[in-house]
Amino acid sequence: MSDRALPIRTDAQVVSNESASGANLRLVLRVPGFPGFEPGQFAMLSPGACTGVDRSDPLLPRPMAIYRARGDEIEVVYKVVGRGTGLLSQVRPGERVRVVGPLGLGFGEPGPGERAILVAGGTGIASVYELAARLAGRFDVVVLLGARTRDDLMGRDDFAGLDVRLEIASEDGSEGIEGLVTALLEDELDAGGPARVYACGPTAMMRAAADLAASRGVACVVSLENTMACGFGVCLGCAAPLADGGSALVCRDGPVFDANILRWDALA
Amino acid sequence: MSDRALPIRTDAQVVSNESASGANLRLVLRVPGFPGFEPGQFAMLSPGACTGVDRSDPLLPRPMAIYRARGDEIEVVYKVVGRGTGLLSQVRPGERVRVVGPLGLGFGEPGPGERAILVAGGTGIASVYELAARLAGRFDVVVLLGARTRDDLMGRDDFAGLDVRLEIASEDGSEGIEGLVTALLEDELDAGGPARVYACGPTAMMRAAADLAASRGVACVVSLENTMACGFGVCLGCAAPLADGGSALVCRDGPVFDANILRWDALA
Amino acid sequence: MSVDTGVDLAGIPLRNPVLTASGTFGYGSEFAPFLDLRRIGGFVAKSLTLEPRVGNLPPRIAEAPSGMLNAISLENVGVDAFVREKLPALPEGVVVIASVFETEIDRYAEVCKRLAGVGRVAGIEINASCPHVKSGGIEFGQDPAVLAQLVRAARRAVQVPMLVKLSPNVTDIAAMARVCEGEGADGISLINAVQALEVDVERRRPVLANGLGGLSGPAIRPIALRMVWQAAQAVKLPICGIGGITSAEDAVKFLLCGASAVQVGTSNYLDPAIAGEIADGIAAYAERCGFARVSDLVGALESGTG
Amino acid sequence: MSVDTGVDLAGIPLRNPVLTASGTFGYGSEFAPFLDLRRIGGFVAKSLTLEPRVGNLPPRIAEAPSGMLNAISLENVGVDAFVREKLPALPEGVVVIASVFETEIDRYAEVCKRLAGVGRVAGIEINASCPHVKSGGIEFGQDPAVLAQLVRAARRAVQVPMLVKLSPNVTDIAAMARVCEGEGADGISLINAVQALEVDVERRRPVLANGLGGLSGPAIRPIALRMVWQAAQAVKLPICGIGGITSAEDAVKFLLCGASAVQVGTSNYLDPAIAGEIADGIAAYAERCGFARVSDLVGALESGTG
Ligand SMILES: Cc1cc2nc3c(=O)[nH]c(=O)nc-3n(C[C@H](O)[C@H](O)[C@H](O)COP(=O)(O)OP(=O)(O)OC[C@H]3O[C@@H](n4cnc5c(N)ncnc54)[C@H](O)[C@@H]3O)c2cc1C
Ligand SMILES: Cc1cc2nc3c(=O)[nH]c(=O)nc-3n(C[C@H](O)[C@H](O)[C@H](O)COP(=O)(O)OP(=O)(O)OC[C@H]3O[C@@H](n4cnc5c(N)ncnc54)[C@H](O)[C@@H]3O)c2cc1C
Ligand SMILES: Cc1cc2nc3c(=O)[nH]c(=O)nc-3n(C[C@H](O)[C@H](O)[C@H](O)COP(=O)(O)O)c2cc1C
Ligand SMILES: Cc1cc2nc3c(=O)[nH]c(=O)nc-3n(C[C@H](O)[C@H](O)[C@H](O)COP(=O)(O)O)c2cc1C
Ligand code: FES
Ligand code: FES
Repeated sequence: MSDRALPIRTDAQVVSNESASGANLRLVLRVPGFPGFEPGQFAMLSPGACTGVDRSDPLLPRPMAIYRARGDEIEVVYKVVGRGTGLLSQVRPGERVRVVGPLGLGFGEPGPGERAILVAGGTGIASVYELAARLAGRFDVVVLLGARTRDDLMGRDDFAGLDVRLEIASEDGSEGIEGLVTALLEDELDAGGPARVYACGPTAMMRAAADLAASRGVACVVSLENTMACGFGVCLGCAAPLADGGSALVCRDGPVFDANILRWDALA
Repeated sequence: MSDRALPIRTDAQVVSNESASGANLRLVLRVPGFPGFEPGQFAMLSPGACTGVDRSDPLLPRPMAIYRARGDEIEVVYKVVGRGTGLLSQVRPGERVRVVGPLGLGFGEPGPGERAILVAGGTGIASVYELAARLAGRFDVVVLLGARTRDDLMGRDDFAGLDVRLEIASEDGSEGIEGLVTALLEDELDAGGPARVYACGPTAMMRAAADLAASRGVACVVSLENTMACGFGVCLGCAAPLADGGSALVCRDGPVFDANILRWDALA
Repeated sequence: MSVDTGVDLAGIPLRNPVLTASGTFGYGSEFAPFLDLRRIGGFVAKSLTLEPRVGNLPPRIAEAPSGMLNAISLENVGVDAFVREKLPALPEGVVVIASVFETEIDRYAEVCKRLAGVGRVAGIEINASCPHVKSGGIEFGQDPAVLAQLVRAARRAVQVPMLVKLSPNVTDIAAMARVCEGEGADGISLINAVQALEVDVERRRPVLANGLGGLSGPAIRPIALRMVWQAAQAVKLPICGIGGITSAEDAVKFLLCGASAVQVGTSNYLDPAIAGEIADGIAAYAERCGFARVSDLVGALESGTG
Repeated sequence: MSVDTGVDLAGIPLRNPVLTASGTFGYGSEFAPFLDLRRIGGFVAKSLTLEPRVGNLPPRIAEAPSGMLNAISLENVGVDAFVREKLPALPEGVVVIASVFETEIDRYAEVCKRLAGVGRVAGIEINASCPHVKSGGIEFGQDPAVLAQLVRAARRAVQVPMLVKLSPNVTDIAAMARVCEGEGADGISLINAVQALEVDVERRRPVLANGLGGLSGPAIRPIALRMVWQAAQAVKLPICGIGGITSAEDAVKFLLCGASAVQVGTSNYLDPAIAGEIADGIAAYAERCGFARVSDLVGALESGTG
């Protein structure tokens, strides 16, 4: 586990907010005093407070992975799935978005000589880009991305620019192999050798990845995307049930967890 | 009283929404099937439904005078005073705004040979432009506009382009005489002769205008700006108390009323 | 639409489960320019008193977060003018439910008698959210004993299907529902507006001239859903669900919780055509989810929860 | 700021009237990165039970119009860990009010005893919005007789100033306030979250795993203001106003209605520094309106209304 930088709360200025592929957008925010972040950490963004008109619906901030950062500029890649992301998609340069972060604990690094297998799907892809970027060159890194169709793929070109092996699966075959990303994972694992799996995406995908890794005796960590209200451990709303009967807070103890400790059947 | 055209409800398309003077903006909407309107009529606009993201706060539509119309394009001139007008100021061309209108009963015309004295202040100016435009040339029309300062003045140049006598009062003297518009009205009334006063603006201003007119035995109608929920006579929220102890609905029986029938001390 | 949208509400057959709520739909004809009234199941007219009444001084309404407050009081044209002028103005085939409120039980009964035998009145809704003078201004619907007296008296005066509209300002909505069932109501409607207060910090007084008002709109929807669900667990009476409905999905939530029909209220102000769109949307939802009848949605919330 | 911002809440001197609400501020130190805890009057810690507790299965929270639902249940570290680990972690000069909830009255009393004599605890808030097992799950705060027993038992166990936090799910909040006054509470806090239900129309089940949840946020503010005003009319007890406060103006509304102090809840999630801004804003409002003391705002709502 990486030790965490103290989070800050600020009204960040929108530098740009442009559509990437499909329903995905790329938001760049200037966050004065941003302390940096570990791959896998996230921030809470308040789209309700975007437009400068005080409004209480939708009320809650939205958790978004920090895609990457340059100095005090952070980048978020997000998909419009509902009201909060819909509002976020409308903010214009110069406007302000409330940001609280960086939050949570990141992915750790692989052990010496371990191959890093990053498997991500849907909005989960945004959570693993920085991990791939920081491990690239220093470890043997394989990035397996899955999406429904080519357009849904987040950050495809960014990954392609890294010193990593990139493989893609799309359910409609419009990019890479036709099928699920877990099929790619299975091949990777069959290749054998010491490895560590990093999974982020829909719960079903992460569960399948965890099962595959377990069956090969390979360590697997997953990054959960629970609904959150606060993001820093006080509302207790994001709890993930643990195999031992207890529960952990996704925002504070995660979002990254060792797949083995989770009670998968009860994950919302 | 003018007989009313049946109102319609439509998702109007924003043609333009540009800042006029000061905190005032000019919104042009395409309203297919717009049946035309009488001066003094208004429409209910739903800024909460502006941005395409369904949102329930602020909830209620906002009443706005129809400034003028060309075919199925209607124009609204509004001042940003709070959340609803704040949201309205952010809608962009191509976006949609829900419109219900035309609503209410307009100003009538002056009697034969009567001079039309239009006295308006603040956002009330927007309610009298079309009246001035339609009476211009056919009647002797005097338009008296009041504002806190020059920038607040709505549609100054539009009025200047009409065949009417235009006089202006500003509290800080930045435009026209320094003082209240009611001072201009007093001079006009002292000029004598058959006349009819049309007043729209802050309640205090309308009440003063009504008192001045009454003291000279001149007829005076006022256009009230009560808070409204529906705009078409069903919520009973806009009631104005009458001198006879009853009450009238500003949206249905007004917004234009003969000043004498109102119970001014109880007007909100 | 291959889906059967018809429902029965307490003995009133409706072409679809979407009614509009009393006080938010006037006397019906106000909506004619915007909506073919035959597109919806029917409407509940503004509550009627024995004589015509004038309401409170302004301000009578105020905005609230995702809602609005109102204090209109008893303003209405009176039962006789309703029967004489308002009903005849409505096109054939429009289902009308009359709503009744008063300050004394015998006056309630008298209004009901004046509506007896009036052909256009398909049903009567007894609005129990009215301050009861005798019990010091607490609402009829807030005291089980008073509510029982009211329902009993009304039942004697009403031959058509009778709904009792419950106040949400109570500890135990299930108990109030049981009272209605025990006294022979044909169904219950809930919820009415929630008692609330908004303050003007500049004038340092309540925004409404009346002080307190009723909160309505989306803000109260989760409270209304809870109460409809609790009432549905407690009684067999048909339920008409009300509270913050803005879309077909919202309406479906009430049906799933056990409501046989719904009433759209405040949303009519925002969009006078919305009730028709909600009716269409419910049918579309049923079709998409493979329900042959909209009535199959009633109470279809997965149990063992809540 | 020339204004005197200090207030006394039921015997607890506060540097300003802004507290943060139980369950929305953790155990305090979680907010240290965002807010100097000395900028606010103090905070009410997450409610404590005798033993540590794990809460409900997810989903535990859901969004609602201008609000949110939660069903966290009793999850907390337990009273002993609070005293041993959480309190010492807080800087000097931070006013801490401990909150207590349990499922049985004697367990409430036992938790209070464990807090007795703990130096850092400036006051205790008894959370009466907890389901009472013996009375079949209805909240302690919903039955005057049960509430009286609870307050009486707690009063015996508590030496420091004791607030009783009332449930809003009642017919008559004034009656509940009187019970607290009669049983010797030093003050009352209201309101807790309003019982509510949100439904997932795709899965056709409640959104929350627990089914019902508590509605909080701006949506309930007009209801909370009404209840605080009603309670203030009924009792002399100091009142701590809670419900949907998002700004200094919102807080001022509660003071005007008769609250001696306020608690900010859900808003802390949106903006962890907001309580400090609200405290500053109240002082600015008082100054702008010519009040020498913030305490002069308490109950300053123009009377004859409501
Ligand atoms: C730690 C963390 C990091 C995240 N990082 C990213 C990111 O980098 N990019 C990105 O696009 N999204 C990310 N998400 C997901 C994102 O938070 C949600 O998509 C967002 O909150 C949806 O808000 P909304 O108002 O648009 O949708 P809502 O209106 O709240 O919901 C609309 C629909 O979206 C779906 N939805 C709601 N919440 C989530 C969720 N948490 N995950 C997936 N679907 C959801 C629901 O099924 C719902 O039907 C992350 C979530 C977490 C917890
Ligand atoms: C028939 C009619 C016609 C109108 N025509 C116009 C017009 O052409 N142009 C225009 O700019 N405005 C017009 N108004 C006023 C306009 O409706 C309000 O300014 C608007 O509703 C304020 O909404 P808001 O959400 O921005 O402000 P809110 O957030 O609702 O209120 C913010 C502040 O604005 C003030 N305010 C609220 N309602 C009104 C009101 N009705 N009148 C004046 N001040 C108000 C309040 O004092 C409040 O403090 C008209 C009103 C009526 C009834
Ligand atoms: C302005 C207004 C007036 C109302 N008048 C009545 C009434 O006369 N009789 C009644 O039973 N309910 C009345 N109601 C309550 C509504 O019928 C409905 O129960 C309540 O508003 C909740 O539904 P909603 O959230 O969809 O508006 C009124 C509501 C509003 C907003
Ligand atoms: C997630 C969550 C957890 C809560 N936990 C508690 C609690 O443990 N004890 C308590 O007395 N109130 C609890 N509350 C209620 C709040 O303290 C407060 O009374 C309520 O949320 C209304 O205030 P608000 O609208 O400002 O949030 C909780 C509220 C929320 C949203
Ligand atoms: S989101 Fe609030 S505790 Fe995790
Ligand atoms: S605004 Fe609804 S009746 Fe006038």
